[in-house]
Amino acid sequence: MALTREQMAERVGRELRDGDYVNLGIGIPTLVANYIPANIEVMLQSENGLLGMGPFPLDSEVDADMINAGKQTVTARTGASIFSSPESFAMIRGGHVDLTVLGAFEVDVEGNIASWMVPGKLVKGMGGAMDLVAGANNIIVTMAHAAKNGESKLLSRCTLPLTGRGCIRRVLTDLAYLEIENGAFVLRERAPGVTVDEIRSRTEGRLVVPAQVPEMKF
Amino acid sequence: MALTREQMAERVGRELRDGDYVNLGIGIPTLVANYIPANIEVMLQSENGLLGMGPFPLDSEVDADMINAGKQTVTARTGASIFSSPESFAMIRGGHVDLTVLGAFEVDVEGNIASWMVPGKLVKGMGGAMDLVAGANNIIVTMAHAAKNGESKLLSRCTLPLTGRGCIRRVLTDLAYLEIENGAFVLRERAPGVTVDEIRSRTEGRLVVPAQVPEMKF
Amino acid sequence: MAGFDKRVADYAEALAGLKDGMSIVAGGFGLCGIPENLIARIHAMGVKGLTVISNNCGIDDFGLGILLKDRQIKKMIASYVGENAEFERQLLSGELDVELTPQGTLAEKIRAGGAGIPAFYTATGYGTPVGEGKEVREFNGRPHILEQSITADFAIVKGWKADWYGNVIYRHTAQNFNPAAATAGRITVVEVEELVPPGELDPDHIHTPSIYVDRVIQSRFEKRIERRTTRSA
Amino acid sequence: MAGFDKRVADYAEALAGLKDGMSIVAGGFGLCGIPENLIARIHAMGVKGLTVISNNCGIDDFGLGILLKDRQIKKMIASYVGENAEFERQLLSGELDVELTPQGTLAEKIRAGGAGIPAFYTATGYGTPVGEGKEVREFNGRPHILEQSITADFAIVKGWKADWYGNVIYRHTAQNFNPAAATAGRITVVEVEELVPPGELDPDHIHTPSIYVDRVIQSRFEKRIERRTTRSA
Repeated sequence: MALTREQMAERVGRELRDGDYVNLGIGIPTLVANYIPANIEVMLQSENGLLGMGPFPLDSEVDADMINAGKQTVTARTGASIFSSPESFAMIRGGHVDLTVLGAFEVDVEGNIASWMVPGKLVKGMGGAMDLVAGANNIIVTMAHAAKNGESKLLSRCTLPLTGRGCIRRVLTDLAYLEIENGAFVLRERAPGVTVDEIRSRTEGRLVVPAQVPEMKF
Repeated sequence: MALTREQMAERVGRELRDGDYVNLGIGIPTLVANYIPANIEVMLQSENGLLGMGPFPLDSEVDADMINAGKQTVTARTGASIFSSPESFAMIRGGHVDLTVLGAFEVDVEGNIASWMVPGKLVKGMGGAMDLVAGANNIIVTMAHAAKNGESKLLSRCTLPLTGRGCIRRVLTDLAYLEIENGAFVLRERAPGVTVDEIRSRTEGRLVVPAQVPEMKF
Repeated sequence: MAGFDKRVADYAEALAGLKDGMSIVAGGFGLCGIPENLIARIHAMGVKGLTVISNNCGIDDFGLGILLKDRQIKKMIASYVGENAEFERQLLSGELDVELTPQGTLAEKIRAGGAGIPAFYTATGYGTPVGEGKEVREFNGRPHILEQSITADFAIVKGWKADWYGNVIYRHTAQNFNPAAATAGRITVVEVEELVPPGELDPDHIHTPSIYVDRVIQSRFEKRIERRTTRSA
Repeated sequence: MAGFDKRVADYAEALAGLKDGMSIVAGGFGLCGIPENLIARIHAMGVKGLTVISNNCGIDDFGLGILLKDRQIKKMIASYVGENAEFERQLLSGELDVELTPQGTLAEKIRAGGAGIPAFYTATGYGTPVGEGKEVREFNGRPHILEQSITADFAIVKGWKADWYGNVIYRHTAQNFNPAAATAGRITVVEVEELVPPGELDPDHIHTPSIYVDRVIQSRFEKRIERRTTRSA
């Protein structure tokens, strides 16, 4: 069965290392904050200028001057720091953020990513995503493996305007965890009960299937 | 008679306007702080990261963490701010400083200035001078009109390595106050008792002498 | 104005000199830390043909969105359209000239403008529509694009506290683009919640030194929240 | 090291990994805000062939001057030689490779290095020896030169207070180059006068956020004064 949004977040959470500074994008990436393994500590960076994002506030704590990059009210954890946008992107662009998790419309076998517009239809704007993909050493894309009509979002070449070129190495979809290597998606793990054939049928870009493709456990 | 260092500082002080942010270089420019006209307020910027430099400290106030760009101990005046070197030069390079006063070895009729090295003999380094001359809207150079051997320092072309090109418009020497316009030094004021002929004989670059050249009063 | 006292009497004086066709750089992220009263005054003035540089463009009925709705803005330089329906509509229909700019590049363009850096190279946007028509150069074996800095006729800034001289501090994440914007205006206007006499702010912890600021004014703020999100106790 | 606790036990651990031929960017202006104990430790380690990036090079018997005297430095990138006689002597004799860099350009090169900006244009130094061999380009009708950014193997930084996570604040003009240097080291080591538990520093007024810092250590400082200048009461 395809992973739920929560399972996707939980699976990404397993990639976190103790002491990581992590930027979580809007959507599923935001949920990763709920799945930080118990024995480690990570510090969340929000690109509007907060390092050390805490939980959502209690009703009594809500403060209009305290929001995250998704414009949600938040709190700061102990040891946080707050700074300007240029400083925030100095961290991001300068490669100081250890891990970035963000969503996408499409990725392809060259590590290209498209996430910010559908020409003529939808313009969200890139926000900080272009900076994040250009600056982070380590990026995990979380996305649906295929559209509702079955069309794959893991492509041999992105069709939408790019957010970044050649910058993605890891993708977690609702069906699989994959690494991008040498112009192909390498299938590393399957969602519980999802077959290699099903993943293959929903992957338009070249797929490499190792001898062993373990099932994820939750 | 040639101006004393104090008179030079006093004459420069008359160029200050109420509300000016001013950077004073090392040497005679530093003395200008003692000659701010009584009815106006200026804020002194020190490029090591202090806006709103106050007087030297009392013996009991000396603080190793509180120095000016000349490495002298200083104080901060009310309403001061203290910041990093990049921020300090953002102010300077960005043209936010209203007036800069600095010394020089040579200036020439094109507005070039040399102030930081004598090849093979002396290297002070440019410190912040190159940034100041490139960034300030308004610069006054204070310097001796001629060397001790009588050789002019107001030249048709600087002989020493430059600090900045085409950036100087006003020069105060111990003999005269001059403006640089259209490839010439225009003699605006004479030091008390100093003749036009004497100034002419000590000015190697082209000198323009208006019909009236008032004497400075102290 | 005598010396360094930059207080102005009212919003008319705060925005005196703002005219049709001018450019304005504004602080704020979403609705957080936006100069809401200055924006309302610009709306009331009815100036048109503005170029506005701001990460977002408010929402339909608050912040910069009110200028958009009444067609006071000719061109927007922003990173995020998000859920602002009118912004997206004007963009897609071509009524509004929009220069979508990555958030970090936008922040750095404004900072660089204030700092007298006319242009810089960044890897951000290389190989994307943002890089089209821009010079590409390799540094450290990686392609970068040349981005030019931004300055504006006016900067409008929302601070928390300022002194009469124009030293400003910001509160929490309402800082965001405000300090950069403050450096990049030919005329920089700051509105704050509390105006204090010089000497009350710690010189070591000023976010915006007074040299960047031309006018300060104290006001009250609605500080609308875009997405109130809470946890239960 | 567990989680974000970046405290180290001693100076040996603070500078572990520093080797011959490495580059070091150092905070400080004159003798103000210099990481004097880290420098002393580098002296004691005896590493050689260093490239040091610092506005000044200390004085003959204090600060970076002690590394210079014992020929541990191969190359200096600095803006001011000033009254350091040994620095001037090694420069003029050609024993030391020196890249004299305008102070503002140096500050911006280090900041840009930390911020992932590989190069920028500035008017500073155009038409002078600093501009020789560098690309010239006009912006706004004015010639500018292209300057490349600086990063280093190690950054050595002197703060006033830090928390265990590496959030740092500086005191007065001892700030200077320190925050920029802190961003530009592959390994950034900060020594402070007071180390406090996380939560004691105001998040709104951190000068160097913890993300830039790898190691922190508390120590005592001589804080020598170069030019004690006083007025009488």
